[in-house]
Amino acid sequence: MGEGFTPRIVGFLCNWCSYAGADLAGAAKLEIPASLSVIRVMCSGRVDPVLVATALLQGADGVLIAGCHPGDCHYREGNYYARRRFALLKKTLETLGLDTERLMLAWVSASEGQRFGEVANQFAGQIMELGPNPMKTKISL
Amino acid sequence: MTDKKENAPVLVIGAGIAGIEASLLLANSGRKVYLIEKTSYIGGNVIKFEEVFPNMDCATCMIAPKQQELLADENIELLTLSQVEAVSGAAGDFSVKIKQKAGYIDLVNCIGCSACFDPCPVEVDNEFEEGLTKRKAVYIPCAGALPNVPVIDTENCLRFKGQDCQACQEACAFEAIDFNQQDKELELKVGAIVVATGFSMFDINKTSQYGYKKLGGVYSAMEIERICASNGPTQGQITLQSGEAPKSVAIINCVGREEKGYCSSVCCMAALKLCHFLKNKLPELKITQFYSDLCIPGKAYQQFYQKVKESGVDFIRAEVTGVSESAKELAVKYKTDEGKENTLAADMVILNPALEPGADSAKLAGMLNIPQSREGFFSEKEPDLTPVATAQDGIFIAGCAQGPKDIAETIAEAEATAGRILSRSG
Amino acid sequence: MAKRLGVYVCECGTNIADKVDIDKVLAAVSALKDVEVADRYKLLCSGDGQGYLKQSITENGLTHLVVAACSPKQHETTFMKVCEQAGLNPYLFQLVNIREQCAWVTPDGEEATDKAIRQIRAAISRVHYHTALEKKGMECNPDVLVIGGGIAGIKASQILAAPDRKVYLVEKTASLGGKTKRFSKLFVNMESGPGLIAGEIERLQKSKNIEVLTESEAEQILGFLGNFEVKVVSKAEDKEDKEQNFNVGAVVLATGFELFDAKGLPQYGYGTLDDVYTSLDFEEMNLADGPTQGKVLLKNGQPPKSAAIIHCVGRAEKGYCSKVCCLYSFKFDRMLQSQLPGVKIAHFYSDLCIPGKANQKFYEDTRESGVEFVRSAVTEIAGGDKGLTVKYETETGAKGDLAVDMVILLPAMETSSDARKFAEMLNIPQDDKGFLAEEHQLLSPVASAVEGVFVIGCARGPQSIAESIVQAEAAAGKILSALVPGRKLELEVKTSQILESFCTGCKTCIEVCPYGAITFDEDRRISVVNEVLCHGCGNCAAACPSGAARLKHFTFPQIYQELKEVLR
Amino acid sequence: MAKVLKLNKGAEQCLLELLRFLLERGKVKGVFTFSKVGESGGVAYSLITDPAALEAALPLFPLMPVDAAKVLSRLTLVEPAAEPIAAVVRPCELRALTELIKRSQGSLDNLLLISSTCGGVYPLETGVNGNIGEKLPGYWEAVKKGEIAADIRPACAACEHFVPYNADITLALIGNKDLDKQCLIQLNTDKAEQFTDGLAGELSQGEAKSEVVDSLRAKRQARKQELLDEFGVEDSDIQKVFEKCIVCRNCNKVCPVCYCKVCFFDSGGDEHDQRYYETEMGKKGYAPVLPAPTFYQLVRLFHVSISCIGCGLCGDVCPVNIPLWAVALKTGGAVQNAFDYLPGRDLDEGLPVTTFKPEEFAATVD
Amino acid sequence: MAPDDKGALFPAEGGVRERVIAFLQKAISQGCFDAVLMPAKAPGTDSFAYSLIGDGQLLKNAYPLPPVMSVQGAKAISSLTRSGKGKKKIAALIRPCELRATVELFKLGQVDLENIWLISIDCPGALPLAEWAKDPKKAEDAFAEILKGGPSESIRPICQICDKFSTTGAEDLHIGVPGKEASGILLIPNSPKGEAILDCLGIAAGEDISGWKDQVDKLTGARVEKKRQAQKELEAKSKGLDKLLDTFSKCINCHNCMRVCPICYCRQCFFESDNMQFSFEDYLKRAEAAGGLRLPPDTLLFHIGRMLHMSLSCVSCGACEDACPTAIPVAQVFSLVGNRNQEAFDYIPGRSRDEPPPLRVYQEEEFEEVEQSHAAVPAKQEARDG
Repeated sequence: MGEGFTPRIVGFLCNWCSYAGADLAGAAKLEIPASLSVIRVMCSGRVDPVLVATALLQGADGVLIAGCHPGDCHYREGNYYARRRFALLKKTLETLGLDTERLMLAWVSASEGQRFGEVANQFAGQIMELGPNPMKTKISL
Repeated sequence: MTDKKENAPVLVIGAGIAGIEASLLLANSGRKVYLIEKTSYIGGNVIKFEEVFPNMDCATCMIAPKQQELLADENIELLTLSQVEAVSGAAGDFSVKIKQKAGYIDLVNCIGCSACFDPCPVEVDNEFEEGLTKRKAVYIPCAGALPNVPVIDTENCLRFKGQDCQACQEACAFEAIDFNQQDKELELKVGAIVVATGFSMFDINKTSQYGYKKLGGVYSAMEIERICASNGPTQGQITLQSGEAPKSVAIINCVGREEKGYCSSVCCMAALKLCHFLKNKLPELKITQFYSDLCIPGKAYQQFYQKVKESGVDFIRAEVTGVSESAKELAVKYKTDEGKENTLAADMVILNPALEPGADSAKLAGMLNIPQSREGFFSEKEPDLTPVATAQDGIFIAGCAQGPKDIAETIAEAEATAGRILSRSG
Repeated sequence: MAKRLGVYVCECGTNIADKVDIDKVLAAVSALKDVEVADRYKLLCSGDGQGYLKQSITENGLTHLVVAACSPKQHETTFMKVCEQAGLNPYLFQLVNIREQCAWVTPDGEEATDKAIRQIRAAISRVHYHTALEKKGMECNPDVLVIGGGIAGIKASQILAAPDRKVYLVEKTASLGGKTKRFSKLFVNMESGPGLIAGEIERLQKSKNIEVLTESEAEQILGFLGNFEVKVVSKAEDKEDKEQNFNVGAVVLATGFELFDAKGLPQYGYGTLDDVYTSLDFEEMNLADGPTQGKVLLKNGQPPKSAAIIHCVGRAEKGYCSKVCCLYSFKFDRMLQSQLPGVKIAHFYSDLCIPGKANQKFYEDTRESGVEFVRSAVTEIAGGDKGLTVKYETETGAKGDLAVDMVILLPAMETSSDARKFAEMLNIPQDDKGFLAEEHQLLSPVASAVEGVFVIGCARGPQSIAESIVQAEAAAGKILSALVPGRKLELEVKTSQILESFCTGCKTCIEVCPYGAITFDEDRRISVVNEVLCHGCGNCAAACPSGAARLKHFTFPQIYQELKEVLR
Repeated sequence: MAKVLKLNKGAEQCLLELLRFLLERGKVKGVFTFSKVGESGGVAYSLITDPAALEAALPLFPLMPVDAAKVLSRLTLVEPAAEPIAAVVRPCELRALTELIKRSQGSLDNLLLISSTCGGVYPLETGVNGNIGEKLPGYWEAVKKGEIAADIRPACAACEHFVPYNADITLALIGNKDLDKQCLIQLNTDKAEQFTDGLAGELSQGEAKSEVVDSLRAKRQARKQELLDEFGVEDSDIQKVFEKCIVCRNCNKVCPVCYCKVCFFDSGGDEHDQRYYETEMGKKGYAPVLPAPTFYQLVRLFHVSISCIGCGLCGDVCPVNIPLWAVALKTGGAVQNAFDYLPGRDLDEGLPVTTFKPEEFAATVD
Repeated sequence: MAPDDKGALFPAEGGVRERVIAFLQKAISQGCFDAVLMPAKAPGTDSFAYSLIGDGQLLKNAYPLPPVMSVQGAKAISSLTRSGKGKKKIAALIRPCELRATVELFKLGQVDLENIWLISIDCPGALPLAEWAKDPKKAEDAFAEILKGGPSESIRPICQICDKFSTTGAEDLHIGVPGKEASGILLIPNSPKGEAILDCLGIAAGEDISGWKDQVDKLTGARVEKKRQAQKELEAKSKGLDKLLDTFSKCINCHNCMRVCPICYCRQCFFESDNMQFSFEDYLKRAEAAGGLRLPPDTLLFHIGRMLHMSLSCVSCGACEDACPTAIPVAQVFSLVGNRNQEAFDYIPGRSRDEPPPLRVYQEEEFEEVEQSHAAVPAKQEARDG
């Protein structure tokens, strides 16, 4: 682990697929980075970009949004809207020159415990490489 | 009808999707439901699939909320490891004897933490995984199986073979392992019975020409379903025994159709689904399908077929006469309608077998006193007019117990049995 | 009133306790704001554990509860029940998953402990912002409107009708029976279609609880599950229009099918050549009350000596297999053979689709009776002095001709023209083929996207009679299960709400709601959530820029409270 | 009788020392003060918790981009401060805060209020253009002498309440000739004494009084009249004054005593349908369409003038440079005189609009 | 996008203002519409306010192109129609950016266009509000020169890079201002409503307008290039966290940019709602995390949040920048973000009344580049216990 950096990553997981997938990763005793804290929402479509922007500006080193695969949304189409909103957020931050690598949108189904582990580890690895979110220490935010 | 009869409990046999759906509807209306299942888990065959046609829905995601709803429903009493022993009485007043095998796990104490698996010294083939992985003698069939309760397999458990092993018991922090449990006999009074015992796969071992279980690289469709499954033996990685990904696959349809004498309705679509899935995972994979007639009824199915075809899958209308090993690959010999013979090389062969009635169908039919069709499925009272009723008043059938069918039809039949049972119009 | 929080950490035997230093957790959280009790227990989900929790809630006068244990998928409902028993609103409770998503996935004990502390702190912060939510029930009407008096509609009505449940069966034409009554024989068992229908209509008429409205159409249906307002207008030819208004709890659409118009494919000569018939024409011909009194005759009055049956007419145009044509074509073979011994029949087909356990035998028997099956595409039906010529081309490109007296086309089945009307009236999506779409193609095949509206039979795709009946019974099953007379409909608790004073009426929430659960109040110019239809996904809450749309139990402040703590 | 603590340091240094003392000794958890933010010369109020961050603090910087009362209200609206905080605010901000507290828009619990006699601030525009630095020497000279510094905002030049009410600690700046070398910290409350206990300095009884303060007050009163005349608020047509108003309502947004959750003008209260406008048009041949500036401004004055403390922010942010501060000053003065009410003077002084006397204002009724 | 290359020449004399007023007067006198909604000077003042004018004579006080955009016209149309439509036929004469904002508000249910005829006009830009506020007379004179084709450096920076200053395609009628030599204005209909005006005036849209169009296209091209340049410079100045904070460092959180924004239609801004009301403890903890916390906090969150809410509909009208008391180039930054976001969603705000706002719809296959696909995940991790 690099220079004592303990990232703070927040994962918004949809109740039906990704949260179940994360539980399954638990049941399989996979290793998930402790830096990832999960916030359960009913649908990835509930995660509005302002919420994600708030997380980032308040110093989250990474924000993961995970939901059902397209077509599998428990609420029919919430994940499609989630993706649109995520695209908007990403483009906005990119245009402003802010880190978009700190954001990830992934589809993880209820049976993909393994995949959840992979996504979580990959993302945490990515964040370790990026280092701390500079917004953490900005008084002027 | 008496009020008592109208509100009598219902017995549902089989906790696949048909049994689950029927139970949920009946319970929601206020009926008490006994749902009996011979295995230790619910979800039947569907939970073995990674994705289902035609929308490639994730099967677990689809079923899990229903499973959870079922387990939480206070009107439903789930009896796993249970089978019907005897039935007497008539509609509105059946008396059913159930035998519930001991699982040797105290359901109140067990929290499903799986700490008992590791210490178990026994390793046997995992049937749920089509024998592609091993399991212990105390086990759950796969991660995420519901209810999340292990079971001890007395056939393989050392203790039940007379040895003094209590490794699992020692590992359990909750005193949940109870070797003294006994099989139980229950007598249920019910007003109606739903038979939802599902299907089995035609035993490919009955054929010899395809080299099944003899040649590496020859798989049954169900084995491939598990290999595709993200919670399966390879976590969804498509590999040959060598550990490498296949480069070419031949799918052989209608295996056992001639022997069984009927079209199993769903296999063409299931094969197309596998093509879709494999192409997604391995875009370079060369896939060839051998078929005689494409049976893709349903408004959305042809479109699916076209999409698969456009993704680069070859379709050859021919009879496969044999599969043999040549050099590093497999050779699929086939004969077209016109009688031309040819050979195709592939490093993986998938056999897509017919669906047949569950193994215990005859026994159950006898106990319930309902006729079976000549193919061994349970018979409807009048095939046109009462498709989910049987010759026995008060006994209904749903899903593949009646004949091969897809998930939508199965669910519709399950709902129809609920409709018939809840109807007060007689 | 001051808040009094209880925080309980479950050891889960060794599952949590082995990894997470629970004492350290308790020390870290017990001094947090309003925390009255912080304690550990061996196994909270056990009977003893639940009893302990209940007692602790009461004794400490707790106003909010946080339990750190396993996944909410495992025991959220368990602990919510404990809350209820202890007189605490179950929504003033938060479960923290420190087993599946902490103890089990974090190898390092210290890290696991820190993570647990963070997550529990987050829950404590969040629970401060919880509000008590109450379960609501809604009175509902158990009556049902069935549209379409074909076999599906008839069966649905029969099974639904009961002394405490009235069924309105609305049929556009003057008589019940739909297409089935025009089929002289039905596959596989060759029973009589009119006979079957007559029996069913008789049963129907015996029921005092079914009101049959023929020559009638539903002009307006407004509402939602448990409460639809229906306007039906009866337009009998010799009578004045009669309008009827009533309420029902559910609607069943059984609007049936029509055939693909074979005139659209001139190469088959339908409408231009004599003795080219569609399957429905042929059915008519076989009816005792049909144009030829049930005799199969050519235009010239002679019986045909040979016939060609052309499969899949319009299949390519429609883009789907109509499922039943192969099977009823074998029925046609028998109908021809029984009237015209020695008649030569040839089928032109590409793939035989004969799913189902009994159907292959039906086919094999046909084949054994001498009927010829030619796997090829028909390129043209040509007319001539001596009859018709079927020109065809096989899959390998070989071409051939066959002279026949009669040609029967098997056109694809389409949804009836009424489907669109009702799709629009009820806001039900249609698929690209025009069929009414299911709520979920596999899991919910007879429900539509609009709760309380069901689609059965050929309105949702080509079906056999048996399948149509299954679906009729299935819709009945869903309705009987959901709408029990005298019982209130239980509503989702965690629904969205629109804060009236903040809503500017931009309708964004309405557009993104997958359930049509939000409507617009034109007078107040604001959106309104229908709690019967809301499933609580929160899509509207994420889409509303001003925060007027809020999802109960997942509000911005609630999620924010969790967020800021896990980031700390 | 108050106590005075004398430190032999420049005023700003002295104040910083006090703040550092409070933070480092753990007497307060945070310090609310004006500060540099970021690396690029931005200035704003900050809540500083790390003594090291005090390096950037500019507690006496003569600029007021927002009213501290509004910020302190926001900080303590949901719940009072749970930990002690020292807040350095200007006299007018303190008055505004008092008005807000009277309306339950925050809490003074755990706040240690530090203020000073105030020389005024520069216009926001000056701050934005960044040339305040050049003006500072002149500013402090004026403070020492008790004069009105050149170029400060007219609202400040006209302000006569530059000695804080209700501060726990008051820095005596006006008239302190040795401002660069020594500073007098007047401890007005027991709380102030407790918090400063242990701070090295020369303690004496009494008040840091100066005749210069009174003379400055007189100068400002005179200037006020001049300015009101100059900006033409005194006699001119009110419609003319508000003529350019674009009803952006930024004056209400920045106003420290505008505290409504949803402003009347956001609630739809002033909305009309098209027919209304059509009728209006019918009368004169034309009808302005947006809320009429005069209506808006009058409603605003009606709502706030009783509590207007003349901070002048409204004029500072007006995108069309309407001298709103002058209007507010005049109207506020008149209304407050009529009720004999001085906003922000005393927390216990009840709001005139929530009380009445049966016999008053008889003359206003025909 | 542009209407057919045909328009009608409405013959009139004088400056642009006089010609347009002549057209409006004639249209009113012939009953083509009952009233006009447009900026006008209230009698005896120097200020421009959107007014509903039904008396043709009073149109002499009207300014189709006032020197400043003191109120965004979309807001005026919204004020007029939002609470309920009237009976009269009203022509709203507004600048193209105001028109585009109107179309966006229409989609958001904030205007009712049933009885409104939208008329846009070739726009030379507007002067900064602050310049005008300092000396209205001087500004008016300067702008008069610009209208005559004089040097335009004094128009607002955002107007200088505006490439949508002419017809947008969503108006009923566009007024083209042809070259100096022409003796009138071009009336270019773009809807049946627009055509009805020409019919009513008894003139046919037979004029070849290619000359005017070339002139528009040429300027558009130049503006596109200028915008590209300007945005590049802006990006160099404000991209990245530190520069961004720098750009917004003077923000006093007054939210005036939001107040004047025509697209910000919420009754209560999310960022002023109780959703953004945090506890003292929360603020203190945040301060402790960084050593300090700027107050009022969340200024950048406000701006980014606002971009997330309105940038897809941002028409770069510049009202925000005009209203900013601390001279932050907020319109330029928002316009940049708006442009990029709009490109990503293939959406041009105000281009069409039928195009749904991007966040209300979706396609099943799109934006797959933003999601973590199966393929992108590297080799699987071994289960720890075996």
